[in-house]
Amino acid sequence: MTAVDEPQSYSGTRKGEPDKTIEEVWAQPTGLRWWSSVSHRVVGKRFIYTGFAFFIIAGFLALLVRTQLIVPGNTFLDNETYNQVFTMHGTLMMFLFAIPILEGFAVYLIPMMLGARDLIFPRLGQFGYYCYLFGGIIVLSSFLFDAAPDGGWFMYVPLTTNAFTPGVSADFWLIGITFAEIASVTAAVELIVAILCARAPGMSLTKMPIFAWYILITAFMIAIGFPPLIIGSILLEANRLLGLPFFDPTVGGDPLLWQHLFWLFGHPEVYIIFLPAAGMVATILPTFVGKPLFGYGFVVAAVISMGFISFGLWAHHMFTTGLPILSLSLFSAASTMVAVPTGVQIFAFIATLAQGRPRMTTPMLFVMGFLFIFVLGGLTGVMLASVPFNWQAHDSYFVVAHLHYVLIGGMVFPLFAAFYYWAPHITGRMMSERLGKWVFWLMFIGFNATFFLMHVTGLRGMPRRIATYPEGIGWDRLNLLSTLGSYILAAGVALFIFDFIRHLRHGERAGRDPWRAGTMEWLYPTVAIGFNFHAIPPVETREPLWNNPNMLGKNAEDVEGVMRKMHDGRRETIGCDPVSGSPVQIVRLPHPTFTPMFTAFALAVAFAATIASAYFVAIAGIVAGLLGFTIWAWEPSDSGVTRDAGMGYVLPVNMIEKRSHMHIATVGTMLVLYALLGSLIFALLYLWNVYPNFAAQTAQPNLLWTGLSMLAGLVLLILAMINRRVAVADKIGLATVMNLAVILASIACTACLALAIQRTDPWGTALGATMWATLGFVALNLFITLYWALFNAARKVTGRVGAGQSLPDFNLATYAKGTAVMVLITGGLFLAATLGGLS
Amino acid sequence: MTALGRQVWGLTIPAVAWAAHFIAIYALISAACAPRGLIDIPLMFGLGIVATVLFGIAALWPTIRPPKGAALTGAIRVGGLIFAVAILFDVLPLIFSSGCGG
Amino acid sequence: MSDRDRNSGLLGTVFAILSGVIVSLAVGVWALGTPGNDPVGAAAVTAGTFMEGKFRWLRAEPENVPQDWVEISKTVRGGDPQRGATLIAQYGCGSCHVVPGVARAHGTVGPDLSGFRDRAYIGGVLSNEPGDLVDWLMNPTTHAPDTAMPDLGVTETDARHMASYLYTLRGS
Amino acid sequence: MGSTLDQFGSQTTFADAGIGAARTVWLTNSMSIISLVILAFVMLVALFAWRSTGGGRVWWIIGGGIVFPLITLSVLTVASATTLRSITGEAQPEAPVIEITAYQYWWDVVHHSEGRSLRDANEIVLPLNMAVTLQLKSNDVIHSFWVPSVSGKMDMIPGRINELTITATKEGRFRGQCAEFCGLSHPLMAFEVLVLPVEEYAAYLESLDEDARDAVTPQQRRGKEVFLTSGCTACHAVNGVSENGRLGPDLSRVGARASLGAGMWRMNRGNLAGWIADVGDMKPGAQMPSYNDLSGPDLRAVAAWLESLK
Repeated sequence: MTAVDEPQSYSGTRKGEPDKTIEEVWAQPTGLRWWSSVSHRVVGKRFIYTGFAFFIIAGFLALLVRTQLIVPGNTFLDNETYNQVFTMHGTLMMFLFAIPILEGFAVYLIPMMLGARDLIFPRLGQFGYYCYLFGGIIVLSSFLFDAAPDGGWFMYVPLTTNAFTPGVSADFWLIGITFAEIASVTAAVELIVAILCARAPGMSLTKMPIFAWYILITAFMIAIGFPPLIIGSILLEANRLLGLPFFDPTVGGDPLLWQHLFWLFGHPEVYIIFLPAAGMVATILPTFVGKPLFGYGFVVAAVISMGFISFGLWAHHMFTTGLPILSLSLFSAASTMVAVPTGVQIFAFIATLAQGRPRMTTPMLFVMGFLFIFVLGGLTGVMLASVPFNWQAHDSYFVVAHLHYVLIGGMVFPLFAAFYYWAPHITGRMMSERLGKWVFWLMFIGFNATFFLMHVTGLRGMPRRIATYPEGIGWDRLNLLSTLGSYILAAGVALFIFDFIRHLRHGERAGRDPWRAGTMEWLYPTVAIGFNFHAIPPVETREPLWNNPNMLGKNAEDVEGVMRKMHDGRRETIGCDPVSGSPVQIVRLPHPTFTPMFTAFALAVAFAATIASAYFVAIAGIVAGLLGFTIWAWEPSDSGVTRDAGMGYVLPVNMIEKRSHMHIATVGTMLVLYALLGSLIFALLYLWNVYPNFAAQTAQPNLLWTGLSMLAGLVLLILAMINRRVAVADKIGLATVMNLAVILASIACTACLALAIQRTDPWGTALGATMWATLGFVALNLFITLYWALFNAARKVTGRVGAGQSLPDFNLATYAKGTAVMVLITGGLFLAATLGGLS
Repeated sequence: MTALGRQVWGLTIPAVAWAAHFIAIYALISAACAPRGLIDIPLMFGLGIVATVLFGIAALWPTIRPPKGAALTGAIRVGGLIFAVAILFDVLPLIFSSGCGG
Repeated sequence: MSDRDRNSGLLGTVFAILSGVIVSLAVGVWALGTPGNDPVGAAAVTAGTFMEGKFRWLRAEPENVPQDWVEISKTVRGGDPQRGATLIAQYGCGSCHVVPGVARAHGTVGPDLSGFRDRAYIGGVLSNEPGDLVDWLMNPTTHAPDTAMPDLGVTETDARHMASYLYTLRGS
Repeated sequence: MGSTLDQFGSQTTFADAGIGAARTVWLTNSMSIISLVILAFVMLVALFAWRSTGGGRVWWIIGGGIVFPLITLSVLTVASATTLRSITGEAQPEAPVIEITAYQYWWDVVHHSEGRSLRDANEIVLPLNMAVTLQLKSNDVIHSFWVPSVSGKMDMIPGRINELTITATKEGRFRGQCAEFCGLSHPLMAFEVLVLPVEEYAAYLESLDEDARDAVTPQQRRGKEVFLTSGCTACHAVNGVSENGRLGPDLSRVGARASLGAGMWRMNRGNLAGWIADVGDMKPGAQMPSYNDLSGPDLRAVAAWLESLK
């Protein structure tokens, strides 16, 4: 192999088309094929627009809620409709608006800010979007079947079990939301890898725009925070479909287990929503001050500590459930601590203001609105961390006020700032400053009128989630004013929509870098080319547009950088070292395809069919989905060649080593899977700890089979290690044999684990059911290992993989190792149960 | 490992120390105060203090001796401090209460 | 920007802030007051009465309006509609009847009392006249022994107030 | 204009009718004021920063973001821990026990006194200035017990018994409400708390132990007969008349309560009749069927008899 191969000499489904220009290679598909686009710009915009549509729907539901509460004893909505409306309001806002729209902004902005031509897994982006869209449609469609979920967005058991919510309304929620969450988790993994592995040459972690740090931490939080809810939802759905008694106290289940799992997700969720929005603020603020963010390092430290500490306060949503006072004090103390990193960020923003003469633009107005509202929301949050106060305020309108201050102040106001700030980037035209100021003041006044009074309403004893209230106990006028305020807020949003539609045709055309920002997404004239960079410029500072006179001094396409001279006729971008940002590889990116869309659709059919109890259709959907994934991954590898990227960088394509983007993605996926396993283990230990007498009734695992399963796990681990060495050594035949050995070991692991707990009755006790659930999860991973090994073997046997292309085996080895450790952990737990006894 | 890599670790170690400490304290309280009553109060107290000292030092270590390199030293100091204080706060309830209470 | 523009801009800002503060204070005081305690409303009424006195000349006096005999025939002597609404709520009429304007009065046991003024009969047995209505409210069972409507022990004064409220309910 | 529920008083937390509420009020007030002061301070700093071009200072971040919060939070933690201890410290092992079980959507109340279990429903009578242990349970879904004027809330969770010690320090009636979303009629699940001096409380307990008041008038006797023959006894108990119904609230002294339908309507004959004839309208999702097959006079008779049970 020569150092620099000829373009034609690599294999791949898509032979390079070197005769095409870079514009032609990156051309967006048109017509019906538009739907097959995988570009981060298209997918990001779709996330943003779809998220905004859900915002409008959920906002409309909020207006229904406020209208119902305008007077005591109102009959505008009956109780059932009201319950559906407030449930869907919360659900849509939290799951289908806040997180997806922020991820949309991240998907749209991150590659451009970091100097990549596209997001690192474009097809995964498309898959995530369609999962989100179909999941959202499933949830919304419940209105058509008159089966909208009505158990609250928190879905507390036992209210949402079959006994108290017969029918399919809860299934719509559980299945639709779980499906939409897949989108969030895939986007999270993709963003982690995109930020770590695809940055401009020289952009070390400390040179990244602060937005990328915020998104990086958020993505990690999603990867760890969503799994508890996914597990919770699956357990509850298994309870509803199969009658497994995870939450039934009569057989050792516990309704509080659901609350723990839900809030283990639900509390970090708030910060998952807040952090990207704060990242937007930290991006917008320096632009209008004209100086870099003050205290970059402090903010990074604060974001990291926020990301961690926010996982330690889930139980402050459970202060009234009768937990031991000692637990309450722990969570109370942990809750107050989150004020510190928040304070650091707020004061870093304020210190940035002091650096220069801020320009008062519409985005700045929204940023200032954020500062006011969010600080107050944070302060009431600290109040709620006080246990005795919480006992009074919990589940009252005080909490409603608090959470809207935090979420609308901490997320919606920055989001509107972001709309005004990045609108020229997306549409090429400026939104109206004049209307924008009206939008701001309407929203600001309307918001405070609506929610400030709710603090008082709550402390006057009005509980949340009540469809009606009696007259004359001090809530009438407060509610009336809150409702009027909500109409003003809605008017502001309506005016924004008008402005947005107006500006598409009549807005002033935006010039290049219209706000005089310093980050790289503004390098090209607005509505830039689809591949972001003709050449990826080396980056020395955090605000390259301010500090590098080359950038705005030249035409954007003439800015010097790597990859200018590469004309392989493939979509490709530069891959970097995660820490230092120095280029280490060239990443070949896929072209437009319908496969991810088809896969998402097949899974959507499977999920929807499960709601409709059409299980054969569901199985067909799952099989089709698996087929989709297989086709998706079937194309030959691009590894094994080396190319000259210019500027002295001669780099391998899709390199095979630990820093490969594929490998980091595999590790990221393992992180998600371990969070899922961790949630199940939490459930096991929790039930065992809380109901000793029911634990004693659960049959102990069989010692022999448990031992054998651990042995099989160990074998799998060793085989995986060998498989990696063989892959690195590039021995194709031996690797095929190792694949088959991994398959056998996976089967052995599954069988031994199942035989170990064969006497445990999943319907007998909740602990038994959870043991089977854990087994099911590990078995699923073993099945994926098996399928992947089979897939790799098949590709090698059919000659799709050539020399130097063992990346799939390299990654499989990592996955198999992770699975083997899962088997060892599970086996260890079973062993402990056998030896120590469950009693 | 590069200097910058070590600095990134310097940011992460206190965070992980805090997480381990939090899980330890939560597990100890759960073990002592749940119906099973796996351990008694004095043992919970003792183990809690041990964990605090251990993880507290781990969290403060990068603050006291930041890894070489200038890029993130300030952030490492602040981060370590925040997490050390958070560890202290998390153990306060253990110190100031006589039992599980309520 | 000229000095003059700047001055008017400053004035505008000060005015906006001042009026914002005043409006918020007034609204806040009103919102926090209990139903019986309404200093802002009282102040508004006082101010309104005062202004009305000053600007009475603006209102043209009606001339030679013909007597509305229906109006007079549906007037209950000594009845205060507002007091009546409260009493209707207190006696629990709303658990059986829809009574517009009374909170939580949406019962479906008895007839809907919307547009009561235009009804011809009461309980299907008495004609809809003030005297009969007051009597019916006090003793429905004397007039219709098989009715499901209980004698609620309504006093005559209370019945007059309630009747006068019911006659404010006009058909659409 | 008076209100139909003003006799219960409002259900505000700004009250001193119980130790839990009274000791939290100062915390509420001081934390609210401090919050607003901090907000104003931060805004002023921001305004100052906006107008200055001197550049940020690291000590702003250290001072405003770390030192100041730490001081405030330490004070808050101490204040709230002290308050918490002073509230939970009221618990006494020998305090009278009241067992409250939540159903969708009403409350079953059992007073444990001198070995007797005395049942009532939807109205909780408490002795003045005496610590009482409430044992909170649930029969179906999660509910939450909350009397804002007396004490903070505590959830009622199936499979668990949560204990809440409360001490009422003011005579009178207070309104409480279910604070955890529990289904269709969650907004209609309230109750009353009646605080009586200790002697009157003892008398109240005795009255729970006695048979219900006898039917006197012909209409009341007719009502009792209809009650016994229409299937009401399958769910409702009335001391000395029929004591096996346990699915619905105990009605032995229903007429003595100030409210009907778990704290939602004034107790009178009109509301009783409306309730019996059409429960589904007054409380959607309630287990009780609507008795609209009773003749008019029978309906009136049952209502009259129930109203007389005091």
